[in-house]
Amino acid sequence: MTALTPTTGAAPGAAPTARKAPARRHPYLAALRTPRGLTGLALVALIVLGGLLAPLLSGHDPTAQSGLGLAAPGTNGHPLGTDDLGRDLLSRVLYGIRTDLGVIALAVPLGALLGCLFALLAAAHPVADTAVQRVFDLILAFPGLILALAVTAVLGPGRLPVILVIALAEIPVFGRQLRGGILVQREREYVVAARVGGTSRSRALVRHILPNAADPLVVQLALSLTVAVFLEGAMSFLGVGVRPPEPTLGSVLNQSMPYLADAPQFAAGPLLAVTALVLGLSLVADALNREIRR
Amino acid sequence: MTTTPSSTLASERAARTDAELLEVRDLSVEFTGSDGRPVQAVRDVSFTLRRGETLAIVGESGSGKSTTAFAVARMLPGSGRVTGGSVLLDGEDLVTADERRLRTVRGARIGMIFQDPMTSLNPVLTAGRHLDEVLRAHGYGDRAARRARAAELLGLVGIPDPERRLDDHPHRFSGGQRQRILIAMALAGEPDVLIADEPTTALDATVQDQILNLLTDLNRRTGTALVLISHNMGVVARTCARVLVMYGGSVVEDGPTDRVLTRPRHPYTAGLLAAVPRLSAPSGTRLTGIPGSPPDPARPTEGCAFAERCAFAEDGCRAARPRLVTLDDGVRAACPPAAARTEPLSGPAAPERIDRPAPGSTVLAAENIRKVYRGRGLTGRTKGFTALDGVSLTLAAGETLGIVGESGSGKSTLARVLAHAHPSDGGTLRLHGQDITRPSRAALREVRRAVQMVFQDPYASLNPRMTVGQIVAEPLISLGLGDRRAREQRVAELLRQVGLDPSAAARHPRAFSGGQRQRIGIARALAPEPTVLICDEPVSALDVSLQAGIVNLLGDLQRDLGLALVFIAHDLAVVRQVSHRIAVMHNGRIVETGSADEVCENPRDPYARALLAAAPEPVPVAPHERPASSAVPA
Amino acid sequence: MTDPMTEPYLSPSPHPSRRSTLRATGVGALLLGSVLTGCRSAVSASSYRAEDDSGPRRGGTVSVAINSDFTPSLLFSQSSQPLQNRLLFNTLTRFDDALKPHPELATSWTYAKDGRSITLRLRNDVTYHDGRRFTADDVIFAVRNLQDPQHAAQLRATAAAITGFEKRGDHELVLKLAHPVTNLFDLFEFMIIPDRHTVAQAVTGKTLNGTGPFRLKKWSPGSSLSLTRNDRYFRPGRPYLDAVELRVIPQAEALISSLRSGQSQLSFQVPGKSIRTVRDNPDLVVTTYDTGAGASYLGVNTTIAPFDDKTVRQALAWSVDRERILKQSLGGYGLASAAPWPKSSPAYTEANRTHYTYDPAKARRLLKSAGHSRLTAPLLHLNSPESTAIAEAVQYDLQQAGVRVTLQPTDPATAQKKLISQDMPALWTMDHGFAQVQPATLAVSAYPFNEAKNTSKYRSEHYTKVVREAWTAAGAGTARQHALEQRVSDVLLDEAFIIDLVVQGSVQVASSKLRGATLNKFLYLNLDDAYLV
Amino acid sequence: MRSYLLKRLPSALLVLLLASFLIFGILRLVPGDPASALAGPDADAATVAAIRERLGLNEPLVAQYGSWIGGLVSGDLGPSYVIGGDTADLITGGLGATVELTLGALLFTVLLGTAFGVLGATSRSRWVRTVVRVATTGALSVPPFVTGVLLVLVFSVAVRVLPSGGRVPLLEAPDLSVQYLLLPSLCLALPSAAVLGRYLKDGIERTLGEEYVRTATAAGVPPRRLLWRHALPNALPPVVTVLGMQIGQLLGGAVLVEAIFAWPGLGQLAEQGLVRRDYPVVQDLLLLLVTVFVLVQLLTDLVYAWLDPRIRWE
Repeated sequence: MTALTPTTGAAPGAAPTARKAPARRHPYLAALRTPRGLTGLALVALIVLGGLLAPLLSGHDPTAQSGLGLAAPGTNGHPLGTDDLGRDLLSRVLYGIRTDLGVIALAVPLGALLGCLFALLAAAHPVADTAVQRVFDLILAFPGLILALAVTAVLGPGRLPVILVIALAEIPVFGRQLRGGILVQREREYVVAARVGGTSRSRALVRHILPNAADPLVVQLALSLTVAVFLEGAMSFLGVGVRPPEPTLGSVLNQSMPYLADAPQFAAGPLLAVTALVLGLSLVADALNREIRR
Repeated sequence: MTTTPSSTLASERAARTDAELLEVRDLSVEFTGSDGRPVQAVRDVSFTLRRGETLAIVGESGSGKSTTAFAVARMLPGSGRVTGGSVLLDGEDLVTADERRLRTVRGARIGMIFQDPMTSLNPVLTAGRHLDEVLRAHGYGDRAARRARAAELLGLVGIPDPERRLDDHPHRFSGGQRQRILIAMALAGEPDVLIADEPTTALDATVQDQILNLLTDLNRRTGTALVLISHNMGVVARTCARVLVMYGGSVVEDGPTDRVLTRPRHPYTAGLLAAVPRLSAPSGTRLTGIPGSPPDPARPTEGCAFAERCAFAEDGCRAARPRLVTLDDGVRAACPPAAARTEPLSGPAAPERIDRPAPGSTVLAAENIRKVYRGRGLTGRTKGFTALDGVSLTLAAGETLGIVGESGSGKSTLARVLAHAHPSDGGTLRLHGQDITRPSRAALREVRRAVQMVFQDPYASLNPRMTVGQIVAEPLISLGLGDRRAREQRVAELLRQVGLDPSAAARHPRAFSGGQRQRIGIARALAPEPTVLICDEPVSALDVSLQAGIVNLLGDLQRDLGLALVFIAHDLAVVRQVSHRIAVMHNGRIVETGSADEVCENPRDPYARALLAAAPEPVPVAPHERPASSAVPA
Repeated sequence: MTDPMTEPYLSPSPHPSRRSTLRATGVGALLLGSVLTGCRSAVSASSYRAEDDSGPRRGGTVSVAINSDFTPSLLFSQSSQPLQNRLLFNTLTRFDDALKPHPELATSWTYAKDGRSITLRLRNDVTYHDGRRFTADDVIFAVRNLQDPQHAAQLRATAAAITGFEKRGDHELVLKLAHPVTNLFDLFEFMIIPDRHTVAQAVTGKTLNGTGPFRLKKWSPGSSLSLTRNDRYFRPGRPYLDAVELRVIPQAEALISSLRSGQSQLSFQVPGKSIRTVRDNPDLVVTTYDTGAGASYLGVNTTIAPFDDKTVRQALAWSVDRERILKQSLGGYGLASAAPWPKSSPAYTEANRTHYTYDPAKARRLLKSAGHSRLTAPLLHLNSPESTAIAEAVQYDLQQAGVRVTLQPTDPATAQKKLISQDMPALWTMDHGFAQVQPATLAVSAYPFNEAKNTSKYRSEHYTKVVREAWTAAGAGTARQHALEQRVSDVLLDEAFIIDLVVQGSVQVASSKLRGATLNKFLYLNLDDAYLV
Repeated sequence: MRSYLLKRLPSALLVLLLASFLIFGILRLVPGDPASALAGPDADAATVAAIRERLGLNEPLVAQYGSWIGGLVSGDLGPSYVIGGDTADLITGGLGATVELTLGALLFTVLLGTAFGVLGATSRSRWVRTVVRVATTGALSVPPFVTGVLLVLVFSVAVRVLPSGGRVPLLEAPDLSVQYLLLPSLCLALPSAAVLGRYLKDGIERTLGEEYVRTATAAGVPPRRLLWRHALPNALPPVVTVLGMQIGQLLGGAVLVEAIFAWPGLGQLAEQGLVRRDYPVVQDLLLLLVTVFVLVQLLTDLVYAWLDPRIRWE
């Protein structure tokens, strides 16, 4: 059976501790110093470094083809082997990370920014609020991958549609969260206090409401990055991803799918990278979430 | 889920009538602090409880009183754990009992009631289901029998029309009724002990009165022993025969309530009693407090925890933790000097008059103010709630206007309307004779400079992200007062003015205690040099020993700055002491106004009279009014 | 309702005890195990007992895995999915591997001496699925139907050459031709003979009334095309099979899984590079048809400088490593060839095939001689994994020769539109068909090669002349005809506006229990003689 | 309830109207048109023009939009342009499949999500909690298309217990149908189940810390009842909102999963329709998906209200 002694709730006697303890670190930093946060951060750092240092780590051009064809790890100085066109797999994975990072690091913040702008608009006036909410509904109601197909068909292939699709998908995610946060924070007593103290509406928003409503957004940012990795992969899967031959984690993984049964090492590299990245980001999100909710 | 049939319980009960029902020996409890280190919340607490006895555990926040109560039922939250001692219930040690055994004890032998009836009932279960769950857990009859019993229990705790109300959800009951349901739940398993953790703290005085009556009545009628946890000496005085005073995790004094109240032996008990505002204290007198702040359990001291704040402390007090010593009249105190002392400690001090100037001309006037909150139900039906219904008042320079009322009376709404935090829906507001009901942008700035507000909750009203300096400087920046340097100087000056060190400016609010935070809130309100300060329950979230500091600070500031104060509170005694005039609010209206002493001594309005009657005073009550004393029923 | 999975011919699986144990554990782990154990298994229902081939036997259902659905609106043109055509319908004649026609609905035929008319004698024992008798009027209708531009048949040019019909009774017909055409039997191989009364419903997929060995049971768009045996089929005792099910499995891995798991018994759409995963499977037999499924080519827009220069185009032709593309992008199934012709084509010669080989040095030399050292160009390709792999390989090879190429993955509809409207960028890779039949058909019917109007916007009087001569010469298979066809090849190879890369053979992956499945030259599946052992 | 629905109706209709503009607009922006898809690779411009005329693609956009909406309102969706057959038949055919898949996935989502949430929040065994955490994180960190291919390899190829793809309608042969349904719905459900599990775990942990649970504990209510009767009903409302969003995700994710498992559902149809520019099919289908999403949102709100008596009675 399950244990059911209540597990949360602060120790009543411990309340004064925090009060007199030396000024605490910023909660985000504290979160990242937990075992969970550290593990996540290490995983993310590993992958990000791999991507950033791709030119140094791999001695091969990720698009250079050779007559090798699909080759096993270790062949001719290819640590992970080569893909079906004889390209070095390690460098494809590393450069794939690089591409992915380039895409998601641009797309997710862009989506977050737009979502936040929409949320601010919603906070401004009830009519705007209704309109913004309908826009969110609309974006959420569209199946993402169909949207991806359509956007790519209109704009042509490349990074731009991938970035746009991911950003678009993230708009309501962040927008709804921030809107909710603003509505909650707006009623908080310290906001009323600031208003009574003469703080203007806009200053109250910037100085008081937003900083306190932003915590869940930071968690969401980490989670959305993982979603973006998947969305990029799914778009590659449907043939509407980043322009080949530039590798992405999704496209390398896709290319490996026909060989999954016979040459699993082909899929192992990109899969490991995707999993490590996503796992790391979720751990970071988890750690932040726990710290913020304390 | 095995439950001991009630027949067995009954026989056990019959077999041991004369022994100690509950015996707590050297109980110690630890929590894990936020930094991972153990924090000792309770150390070496011992007490006994006999059948039918009433015992109060009194202390301020952090004293370990609630923790002790939870530890008895092994209900410690979070990382809490018993690190030593034993809890013997009819000789059986609950500290070593397993979860399964504990479940047969909880509810059936020990019932518990909690502080907040709003959150202690499950919002999705009906009152009937709440009781049914408990009855079911203790194997009580079939469905129909349980329902009948549930209705009976609701009737027992004084809910009218119990059969019909069984199917109502908690949000359909008032706060007092919810507390009654909780009591019914605690009684459903016919326990031998009822532990009530601050059962009336969240309730209004009149309701508190009813609940306390119910508890004492039940104690008399069912013979259930009562352990009452409270910070309120008044509540203790009228409810319990014996009292245990806790400070810093230890018991400092223990004895029959009347003796402890009349002649406290421990300096802390004495200080606590002195700090409680008395209704009898006239307007314009100073409150007494205890200097310093409560100890930090994470950093225990070697000796007596109270030594730092104790006027009688000797060197020996700081060397070793004093043990409880039985004194001559059955009172035990953990204070070595007290044993040697023969003369009583100074009791409630004689009220000290404040030297304050007479009020000047009218600063702020409100006429016929109305405020209606629009209902926002799921159905969209706008069922408005009238929070203020034609309120008129005036406030003169240097005057303190006390506003008292129970929750929902509209006093907080009035505060916010006066401070222009919420717009009013009708009526006129005048500042220095000028209509400021709907001020222009420029006029509003002037209003903000002149009218400032201090909030109830010192935790919620300070932005956790900003430093104290930023918080206090915020109104200066917003109103464009002074440059950066001037603001820094002003912040330092303000912090000094409210009794804080200017170095506090660099720290975040979380580094401060409740009392200190309230001072920060006051400093912020004073920043633009207002002429009117609206204080919405400024001390009700604070411990009694700290209330005096804040209230006296406000008095001093009024004297020094000529402030007009609106002082809102639910505690009549405090309001009387600080106010020139008092307005009693009820259902959005002012039902009575007059000079403070007049209203408190000769209330005309029936509601004001009820409010006065319900206020508990920390004075011993005649034995016949109090429940069964330590005498064991034969 | 008879479900194909529950036909009475099904036999229990060879190792029932082990099978059911595994099923119990595997499914049980998936939470719903308790519901399923003891029920029929969807997996074993599709498998057959392996036994010695003791000759054809009646019965059984064959499930054919197809990667795109039957498209009724494209019934009369060469669609991506023509497998069902010869199952539901018949054609007039049928080619053998040497492109010699054999009787189907037409029992015999006689060309007029001048090649300007042909007399067809038709079977008189054929009825449509609805019971109506097949007559010469149905053939007339079928030809006229293909002349209708709305049906967009690729052999419309050939059909349009038929200018008159002379009916001699119900089962003899003379077709008058405007001029001799060498590829008339390509038309007869291509043209299905539908029921003229229901053709309007046929193009919406509601009724598919033909004379073929199977009749339509149900078309579930996006899912499957279910066919059952036509008991009135004109070939006695045929077909052997009771039913055929064409199951749409767009995703290559899923399609292969369905073959490997025995859920499907036949497919022609296993991508070349995935064939290695089924080749070693003892339950599956891989058969290659060298008469191709088409050919991959690199198209060049001859109106965009510098590709208007023949030398530059030839340099491109020298720079691609066809053997590598064949091996790496297509799994080795096909024929690296500079010319469009498969081995079975009359126009095939080894010299044509190896006219261009992999010679990057020569390519660079040619480019230099044309005055270029570095070129950049966009290259359009379909966004499917197979096409992308070819495009990537081409891109890399061109880059080695000094032509930097940007890939433009494009969805099929957009590519199609660009193809038709001649909006292709400088370079593109795609597949073309029509090289597997009479060589003249390629130049008159395959759009990339069309002399009058093609995607490369290549026009020359010489090309037009040789094509028309080759098309309108009387009599196929003669030495003169061969010579004319070689002249077409010479122009194609020399001008290099379409640079052929690999002639792909159709690859049939079939269950080892299925025998006798064949394809015609237009990839119509013929299961007349197919049976399950 | 009814007044609530009436209140929500205008905004729901507004979303549908906006969606119809968007769908119609995007489709016309996408290059390539149904006529050239129909005409085939060897058609000339005249052929394409003839087909355009026949399909009414030469009419002004407003007229095209009007006839689309007019058709929708009158209930006649008309024939599909390229795929063949009536649009209504195509959509109802795919709808059945997608509804089956989504319901199957929903079932898995709820079952697995509940298991993840409840075990993760309450299991006493550190081992069990670790397994749950690894499972949820795993379900979230392996891309669905990899999960799908892996599932097929394991359960259809290595151990032939389940079919690799395809569908038998549930009403035709339920026992077979379930086997076809198992892998795709599992594949579709895994990420959603993990998300749901997380929210549920958080919710249960939160409600178990609530004071009413403490009240019930103190009254001797046994742990199992505490969990299922006291904590869970209170943890549910936010989870229901998440579940509502997840249904949207499931519908969207169906495109991928349907491709992997050859499931002839709306996702496939939508992709096919879009790839072939079959305007009527794509337009009606996308609008249908938006409608479903809007309805699910409404339903979520209603369930939310139903779960929380405080809102129910107001």
